[in-house]
Amino acid sequence: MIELTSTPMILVAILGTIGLILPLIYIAKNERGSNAFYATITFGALIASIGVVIFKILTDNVLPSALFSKDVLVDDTFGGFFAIALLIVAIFTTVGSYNYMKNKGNPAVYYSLILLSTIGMVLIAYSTDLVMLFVAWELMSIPTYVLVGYIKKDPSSNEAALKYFLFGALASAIIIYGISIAYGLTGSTNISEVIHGFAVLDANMVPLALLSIGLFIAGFGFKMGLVPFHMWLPDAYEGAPPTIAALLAAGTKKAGFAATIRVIVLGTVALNMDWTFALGIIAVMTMTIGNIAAIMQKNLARIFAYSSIGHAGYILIGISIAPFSDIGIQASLFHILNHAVMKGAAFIAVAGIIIALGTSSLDKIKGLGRRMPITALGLVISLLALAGVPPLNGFWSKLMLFGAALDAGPVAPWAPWLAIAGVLNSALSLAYYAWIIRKMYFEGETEKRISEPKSVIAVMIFSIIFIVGIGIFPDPIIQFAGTAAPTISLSASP
Amino acid sequence: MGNELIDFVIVSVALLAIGIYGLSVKRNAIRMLFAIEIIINAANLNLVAFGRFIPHSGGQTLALFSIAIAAAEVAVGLSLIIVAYRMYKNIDIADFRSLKG
Amino acid sequence: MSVIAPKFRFSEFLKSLTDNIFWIIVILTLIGLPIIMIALFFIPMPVYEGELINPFLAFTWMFHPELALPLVKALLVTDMFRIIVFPGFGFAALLAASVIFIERKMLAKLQLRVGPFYCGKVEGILQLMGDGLKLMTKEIIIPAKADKPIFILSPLLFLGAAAAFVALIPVAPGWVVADIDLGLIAVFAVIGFFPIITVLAAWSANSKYPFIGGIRALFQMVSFEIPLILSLLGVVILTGTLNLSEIVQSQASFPWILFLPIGAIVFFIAMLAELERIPFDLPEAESEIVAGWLTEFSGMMYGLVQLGSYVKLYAFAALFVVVFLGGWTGPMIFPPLEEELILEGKTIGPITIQTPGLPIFSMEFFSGVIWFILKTAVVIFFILLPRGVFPRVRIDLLLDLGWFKLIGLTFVNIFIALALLYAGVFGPGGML
Amino acid sequence: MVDAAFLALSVITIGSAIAALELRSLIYGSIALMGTLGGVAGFFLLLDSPFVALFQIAVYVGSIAVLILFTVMLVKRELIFKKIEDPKRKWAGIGLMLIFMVAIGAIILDSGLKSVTTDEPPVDFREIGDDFLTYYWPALILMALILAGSVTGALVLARREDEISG
Repeated sequence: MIELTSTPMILVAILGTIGLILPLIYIAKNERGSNAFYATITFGALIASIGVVIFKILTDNVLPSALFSKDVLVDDTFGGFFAIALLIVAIFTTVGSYNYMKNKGNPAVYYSLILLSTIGMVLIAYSTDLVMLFVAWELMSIPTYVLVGYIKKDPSSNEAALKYFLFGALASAIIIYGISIAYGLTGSTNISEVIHGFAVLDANMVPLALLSIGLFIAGFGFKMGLVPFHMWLPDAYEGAPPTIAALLAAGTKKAGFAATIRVIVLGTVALNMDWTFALGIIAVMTMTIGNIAAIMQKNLARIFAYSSIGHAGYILIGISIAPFSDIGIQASLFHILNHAVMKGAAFIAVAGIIIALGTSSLDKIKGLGRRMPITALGLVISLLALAGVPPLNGFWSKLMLFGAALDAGPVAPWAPWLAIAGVLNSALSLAYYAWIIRKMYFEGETEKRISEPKSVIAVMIFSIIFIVGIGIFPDPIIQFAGTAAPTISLSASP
Repeated sequence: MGNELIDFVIVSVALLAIGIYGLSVKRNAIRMLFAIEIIINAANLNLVAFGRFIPHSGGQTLALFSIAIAAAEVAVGLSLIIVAYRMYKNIDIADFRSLKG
Repeated sequence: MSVIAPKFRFSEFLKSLTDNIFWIIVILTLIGLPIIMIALFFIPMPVYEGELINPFLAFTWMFHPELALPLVKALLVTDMFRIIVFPGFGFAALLAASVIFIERKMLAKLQLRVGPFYCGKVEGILQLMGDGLKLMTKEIIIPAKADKPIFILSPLLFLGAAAAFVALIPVAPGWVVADIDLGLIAVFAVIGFFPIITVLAAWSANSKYPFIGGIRALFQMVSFEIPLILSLLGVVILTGTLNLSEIVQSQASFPWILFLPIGAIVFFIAMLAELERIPFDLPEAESEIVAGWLTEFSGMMYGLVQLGSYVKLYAFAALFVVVFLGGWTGPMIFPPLEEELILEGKTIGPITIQTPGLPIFSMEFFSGVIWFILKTAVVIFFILLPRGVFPRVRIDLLLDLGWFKLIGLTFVNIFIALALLYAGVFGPGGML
Repeated sequence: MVDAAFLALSVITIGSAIAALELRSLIYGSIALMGTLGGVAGFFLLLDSPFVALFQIAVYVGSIAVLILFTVMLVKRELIFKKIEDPKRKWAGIGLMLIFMVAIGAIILDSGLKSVTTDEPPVDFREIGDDFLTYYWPALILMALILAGSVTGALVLARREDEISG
């Protein structure tokens, strides 16, 4: 049995209690309390939990790397890494909502759902059992269905939520079908036992195991926005409240990668299957289609949605070459953290623009650099980081990814092509990022400065510091990602 | 046991295929929900069948989890459909066209 | 002077009479007897004095009472008897029918009225039969735009669900139609069918009052199911079983209502709401929405729904008795039959009583059933009583009660049960 | 070999699954969906898992079917009977279904599952309770959070804001 003092259980305790108490306060209080009140409580809870995670990691109370256990959860560095990234995203969302949700109604449930969803995301990264993974996956998904449709008066929000819900429910149905086959083949739901079971499977059962892995890829792929499964994603991100879009793009998508690394990568390795090539093809398709589609969009939120599809492709490069290169997973993890911050900041900036201007259409943001200087600066920095311009953090992680792809070249001859595709795509993406920057700074007449939402400014300042800071001193985070990355070669021979 | 595992699995696959057909053809939000329910039931049938033939209690436990989760999912989905119906007076998702690109 | 039949001729009357008798005999012989025979073949027949008693000896049974007793005994243990007659539907329907009459009479007494009076010489005792005949002969009217299949089937389904509920209730040790390990869960599963049937019936009538009533019934039943289920959890925690018979056996020395009064009260209130009884009879509020979801039902369809709802009332009362009042447990009412009466017969004065094959029932069984019926009658009395006393509550007050107050109380109840368990009063090492 | 109960159940389950999607009226579709769910519960009984079967009936029929029926009934009467579909899409869908069925069916028939039978006694439902409280207890906590979140979320969404009550 996992101890109550391990990190995931503490996180569940803190966030879950606060998440359940918020609606109760809302019911019990007469004057209902303001948005700020609930936002503050949520912020406090999230800060406390991120403090717990960092404290636990710094005091070496955590098992190294990604491990498996005989239990449903394991308190390892891999989970801790994702917990930090996802909690940062949740904090961004909460702080951004401080201004965005003003006078939108029902603040308590909104923050409570954010907390619940955060628990789900974090526990996906910690879970070592398929049941736990599935339950955490649902805990992540179900609140976000509600959150995307939270603005009931807005048809686009509701439409987005409905599409997101239908695809999300399909994804979870597919995942549970995959789990059922994996369970049937191995007689256990514990991931390590499943993998060991897969490794000693009879030859005539292997196609079923492949089917199960395929279903997992499809199910997780829906959340990650991999290309055959990405059609819901732009609609959902555009229609959702931008703060929630930040949570989706930067949070749930990363949790999907956590699940992928925990299940698929190790499962395929155990099956001794060359799935890497298929994943590589998906990676290239994902980033190419994402970036090409992004060029044609007229709306900031939609551009970022497609750009996040593209980034899913970059991250997948590292995962697909994991067996051939030592730094593949490490690079992916580093990019996951960076992308979480960059995309989170970009969407929060969109939220700020929507608060101030009422729209996120590309035509309406002319001259934003003079009207909302800090928001625009934050947006520009995160855009440049997304494009991979040195010396920002996105540059280092992309460099690592492409380096890993080149590094795998001797073993897998197709791997360098991934790097080439990635570089070409980065150049392509720079085009539309530059287009946005041009709109903001070089178009439109000089207009008066309008007041910027304070909470958005706070997020912007933090993210600028983070992006530039890591851009200048990337080493500690790379080290951290290295300790968190699972060692693939060991688990290949169980 | 007169029945073999393969029989149950075949029924489950048939249900899965019907669910996928429903999701790809129907454009009525409620019918799509039906299709998803059918897929989840197919998975549950698989789980319980495997659990019976191993035999192991984990399959039934996971099926219970999945049934409860399906209930939660349906509650949220139907409330979204109700909100959509209030707004559009329609439940056909092909008619929801505020998002394009 | 009005004439009932203007062209009345005695000869024609006689002819019609003989015609009827002839057809009845023909139909019985051609259809009835084979059905009876086939049914008898599926019932395992007893062996008496080395000879299998088969259906072809039917006339022999009539003249040899000593053959009839083992036959009756053999019939009593068949599944068909259990389902149709004793712990099953017939018993419940009889009780339910008498509840209908008692309710009318009792309410009348409470309100200083007379109540049913004329039909039958004594206190209108035959009123129910008259009502039944009236309902059966009335025309069944189906609204023109109704969804006919659902509309026609729903009363039957309602009655069927109520009968399924009855089938799960143990009346005496071993006397239950379906004795399953998960009896309580099965009860919840059956209870879950009622709101669906109700709302389908309401919708299919395609009329506004039934629909309003049906939606009210849906809200009410679904939201009170939660406290209903949670209130039984305390007993499950203490007994550690879901089998209703085992729950009764666990109360051999004391009923659970002594230890879990809060659970019993919550269960009782939720039961009233599930049964749509006053003060929670919003679905049928006759002064607001005609007769709620029953508005469009007529004739025997109405009769079936009424019968179903009273069977359901009996079943709920019986469930309360089983879970909280100790079911059939209680001191023996009758002394057990004397040994010699059973074995060799007994001479009382001039008569010698010889009863081969007796007793059909053991006296424990007899006293158990009587205790059960007595307790059920008391519970039914308390279910009926509020109708004469309380006004109807408003729907939002009702839902507020269900969601906030009752659910809170059920948790108190569960904590009491847990406290009793961990304090060692019950459970391993405790009193049980 | 399969027995009669199995055959009847599979006919009911698969037939009503198709009916749920294809019947013109949504109400009848919901009733057919209940048939599918009930049929699956019957399979659970055949598989000696009465607890899951009863739980399935209690949850699916008691809550999910009620919710679905309630939503369908809120919808305008014409919409219940309206059926919109594109014939081309429909044929494509049927093709997809057949491909799926044949592909997965072939994989399964080809594998070693074909000869799996068991004579071992079924799992007692008390073991499920043990599982819940020992190995899976964190998942149980998360399950509680899921239910709480979905209930509050659904309430907030479905509530009408324009009414007066607080």
